[in-house]
Amino acid sequence: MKHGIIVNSLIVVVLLAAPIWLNAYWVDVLNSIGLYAVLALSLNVILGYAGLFHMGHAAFFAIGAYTTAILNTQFGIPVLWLMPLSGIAAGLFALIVARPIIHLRGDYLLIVTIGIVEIVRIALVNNIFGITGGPNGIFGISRPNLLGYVIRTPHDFYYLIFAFTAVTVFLFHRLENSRFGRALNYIREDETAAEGSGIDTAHYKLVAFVLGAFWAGMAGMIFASKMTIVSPQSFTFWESVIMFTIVILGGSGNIRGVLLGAFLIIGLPEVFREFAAARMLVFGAAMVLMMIFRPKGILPPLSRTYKLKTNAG
Amino acid sequence: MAPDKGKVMQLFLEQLTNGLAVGGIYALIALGYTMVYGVLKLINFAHGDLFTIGAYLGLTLLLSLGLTGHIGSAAGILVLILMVMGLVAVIGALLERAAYRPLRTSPRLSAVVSALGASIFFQNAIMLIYGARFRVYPHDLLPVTAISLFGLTIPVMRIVLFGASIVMMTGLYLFVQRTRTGTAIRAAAIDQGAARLMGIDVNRVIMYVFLIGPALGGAAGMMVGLYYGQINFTMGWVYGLKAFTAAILGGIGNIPGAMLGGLLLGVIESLGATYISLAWKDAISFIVLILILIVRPTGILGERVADKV
Amino acid sequence: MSKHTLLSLSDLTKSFGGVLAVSEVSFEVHQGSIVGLIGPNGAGKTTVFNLITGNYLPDRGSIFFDGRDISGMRTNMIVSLGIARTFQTIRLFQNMSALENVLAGCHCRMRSGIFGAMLRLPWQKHEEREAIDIAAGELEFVGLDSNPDMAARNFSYGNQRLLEIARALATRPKFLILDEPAGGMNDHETRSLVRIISQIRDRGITVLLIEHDMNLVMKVCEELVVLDHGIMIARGTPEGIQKDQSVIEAYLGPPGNDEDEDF
Amino acid sequence: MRLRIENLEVKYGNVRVLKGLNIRVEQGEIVTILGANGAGKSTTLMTVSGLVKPSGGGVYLDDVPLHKLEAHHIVNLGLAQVPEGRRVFGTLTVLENLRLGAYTTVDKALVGRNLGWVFEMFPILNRRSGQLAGTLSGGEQQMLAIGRGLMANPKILLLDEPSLGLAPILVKSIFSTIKAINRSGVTIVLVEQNARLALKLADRGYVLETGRIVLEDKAEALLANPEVQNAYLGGMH
Repeated sequence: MKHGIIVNSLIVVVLLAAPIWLNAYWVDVLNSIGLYAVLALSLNVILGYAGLFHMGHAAFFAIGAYTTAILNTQFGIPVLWLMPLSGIAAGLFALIVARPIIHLRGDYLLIVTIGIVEIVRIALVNNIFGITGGPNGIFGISRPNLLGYVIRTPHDFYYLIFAFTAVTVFLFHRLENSRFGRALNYIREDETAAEGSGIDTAHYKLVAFVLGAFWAGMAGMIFASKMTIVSPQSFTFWESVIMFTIVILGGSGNIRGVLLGAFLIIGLPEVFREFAAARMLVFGAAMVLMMIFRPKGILPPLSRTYKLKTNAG
Repeated sequence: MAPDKGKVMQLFLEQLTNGLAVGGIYALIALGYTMVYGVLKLINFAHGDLFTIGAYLGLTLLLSLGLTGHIGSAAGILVLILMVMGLVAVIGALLERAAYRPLRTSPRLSAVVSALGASIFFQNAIMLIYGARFRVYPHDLLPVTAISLFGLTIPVMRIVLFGASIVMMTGLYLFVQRTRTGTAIRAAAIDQGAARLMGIDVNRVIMYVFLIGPALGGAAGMMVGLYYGQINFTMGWVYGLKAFTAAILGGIGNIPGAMLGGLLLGVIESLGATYISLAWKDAISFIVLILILIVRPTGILGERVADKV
Repeated sequence: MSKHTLLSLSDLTKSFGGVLAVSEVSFEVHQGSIVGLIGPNGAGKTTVFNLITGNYLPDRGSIFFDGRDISGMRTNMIVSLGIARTFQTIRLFQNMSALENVLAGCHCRMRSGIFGAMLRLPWQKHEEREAIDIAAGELEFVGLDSNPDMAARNFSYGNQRLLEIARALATRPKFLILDEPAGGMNDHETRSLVRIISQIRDRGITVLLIEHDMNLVMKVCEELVVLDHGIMIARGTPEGIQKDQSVIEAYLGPPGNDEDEDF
Repeated sequence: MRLRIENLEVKYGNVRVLKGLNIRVEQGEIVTILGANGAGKSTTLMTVSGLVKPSGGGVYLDDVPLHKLEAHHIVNLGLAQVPEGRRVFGTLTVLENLRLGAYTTVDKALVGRNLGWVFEMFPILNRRSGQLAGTLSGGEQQMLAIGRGLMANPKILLLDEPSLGLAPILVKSIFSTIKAINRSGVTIVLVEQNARLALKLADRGYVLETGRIVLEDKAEALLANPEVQNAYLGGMH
């Protein structure tokens, strides 16, 4: 236990100090890793904790990013104000689309969520309601303004994203070890038994979707203000696959695993940039090999232990 | 003002035949999904890329053989399609051995991820070999003529394409319905344990499925190259997802269902693009898919299965 | 002992694909009793259980629990009203610890949600603490308190069955349904199961059980209901049922004169 | 041909389902395996057929170690099973189901002869040969399952609960058929919960309790043994 705290603090200190030695390019890579980590953590609620095969997370991300983009460029609302709003928009969208499909099992759910992400992308390309800007998207989104300080450079964003990731990890860790988190785990392990133990499985599955979407929506706001431009190309099915893969390869259901997954899947290809062409080939093969030799991911979840009352007798 | 009825009808028939031609291609690909799903309960995400491989192998063979002249080409193309089918079939069987067989007893999610990995692998392998840009099929191989029927002009290519897919589907249907091996495939899809008690080597059946499905998918890939003239290394995703939709539409695991679903989806998409919105063409199939799954999760020809508690 | 009727089934009927699994079954269970539901394989016993717990919807008939019509209600609602069950094929959360399995039962008596999880207010901590105590208590009750952190899959077959019982008890039920609790248990385990079932009744919980181990059934049950081919063929005390010719036939086959029985 | 099950042990995960089983079946016999639910009867048959691999001990057909063979090779050696719950292929026709039973038989004339034999035994199957198996009644499905097993031309036929869910009149006719099959030279291993009927039919019987054999005797002796009834209905106090 003590050992873990020391290692964790060390990692945090290194991460906090990292931008001091890194140039803008590498800080930006870290920013990507951070954003994907948040996205993957939010997907992890649905896929890892509740075991729902959801491959359309990019759709929720997109709704959040576009909410920020539209409200900021049309009405001039500061982007940081839009963070909860973007989350709510994505959460509402999840509520609407997930409700009729929540009872679908495994593969069917997977394919429908893929369908949703494609429909959303096509809707964005087609300038739905005349507000998404079509294939070119929306540009000119303002930077976050924190008490008069404008967050602009990769280094600035690094600390914003780092803070957001840290809060996410803290809250999701609490979530994992709670009545709510356990309920999702029960559903993942055996839905019938969960229902038979008095858990409203349909309700919890829906809440998992809404919560995951809410968080992805908030991440969408950060993405929009960091890029200052959003366009449909950023929210393809491929993005969903990357988030899905981070969770599965890192260790589905384990926060550390998901964080490590984000580092490996977003970071490693950058490290091996000179082999740009072949890296995705290796990536695909690695996915196959991982499933054969380490199907629960690099860091599978540890079992939780509880302190029992120590009354002898 | 009365609309010009003749023109309206002509547009409709034009789109209907186009839809059937494209639907035939969807159906050929859908058969691969549905057969694999039937026996292994696995969405073979890499199937769409086997289709792409078919398209690229077809291009390579066409270019290397240097076919010229229409008559010679027609026969040559037939031979080439058969060669492509054989090659893609072998790749399909190898895929099963390498990426799926080791996961036969694992949770289904593992196999799905493995399939995704295989798909990424294939896609990037194609890109490394052929490049990321669109490649163009030689377009002077077949006569670019059209025939007139009741005042309607239909490109010959469209008829050939539709005919070829019907021939292949009929062949598969007869094989599966009439032969001993075909019956074994159907039996293994219903109950693997009982099939083994009959003395059926289920591993061998699975290998057959991974030979037949990819062969049809590879043929469909080459047909797309011939019909549209250009191919791209990512085209397997789009076609694959649509074909999978077609398989679900018809009732996944059900072979006639995949054929019906494919043709239906082709027609819905073609008519939808014309009468609703061209821009939303690619979304139509997914909307259909979602509606189907909400209303009738087992598809048109699929059967309802009661959950056992 | 009060004669209050806790559960009453009337004309309960369910068919699957045209085959009648349960046909017009009616019986009552009195509060505080231990009732056995027996019958040969395929008699429809588990189907009756699944109808009571809302896993299946009845085609006809009604189910009243504690004076309330519960037919057509969702399973989780039925559980929170006070009916808990175990499964014929063990359905534990195999990769989770014994304690967490039992905590699942506590779930329906707790309130905290997402915000509670994130904020961890004092009342929520207290609730969690209480749930853990209850779960630990139930583990102790069935005699599995030595390894609360061990994953369910690592328990022996017999202990997995006990773990399921502990999970069901953690829902604070008035009525407990046990589906073949002794299945796969050895003699020793079965004996302690008999003791546990009696103790459950002593806690004021009414028990309805399906069991093939007739020694156990005869020992613990005060009343038996016998099903065959979905029809209730007999009902009565264990002694009466053991002598009931129709029951003996249902189990062992029709008697027939040994000599002219020629296949 | 003689079937020997020696010290057979089977585990599902951590659970020991069979704990050192010994059973032998001589040529031409009808041997029944009795026991309550979960005693391990079906697991025993599935292990003989090669669908379940043992963790210890073995199954031998004469001197061939069946536990080292794949299921489809075992069928080829003349050992067929009619599984519990019939497991007919519901969306295939009756005829297709029967032909699948003869999947390993190359000799077409033999398949034809066996088909004739099965149709003679169960004329209803002939009348329904074009119908989907899933549309048959329970009794007809059981006949189909037995007929399908016979199509493999087995020397040993394993039957798992052929009376399950059938009306008594049908059970009787199924059992007479089993007797007739045995008279034609097929060795029968019968797993049954209907103990009295099974023991009347069988030459010898074994009683299983939680993965162990607790009784083994001639059928008549078991029929008279009160302990068998106890295993099902419990002892009288």
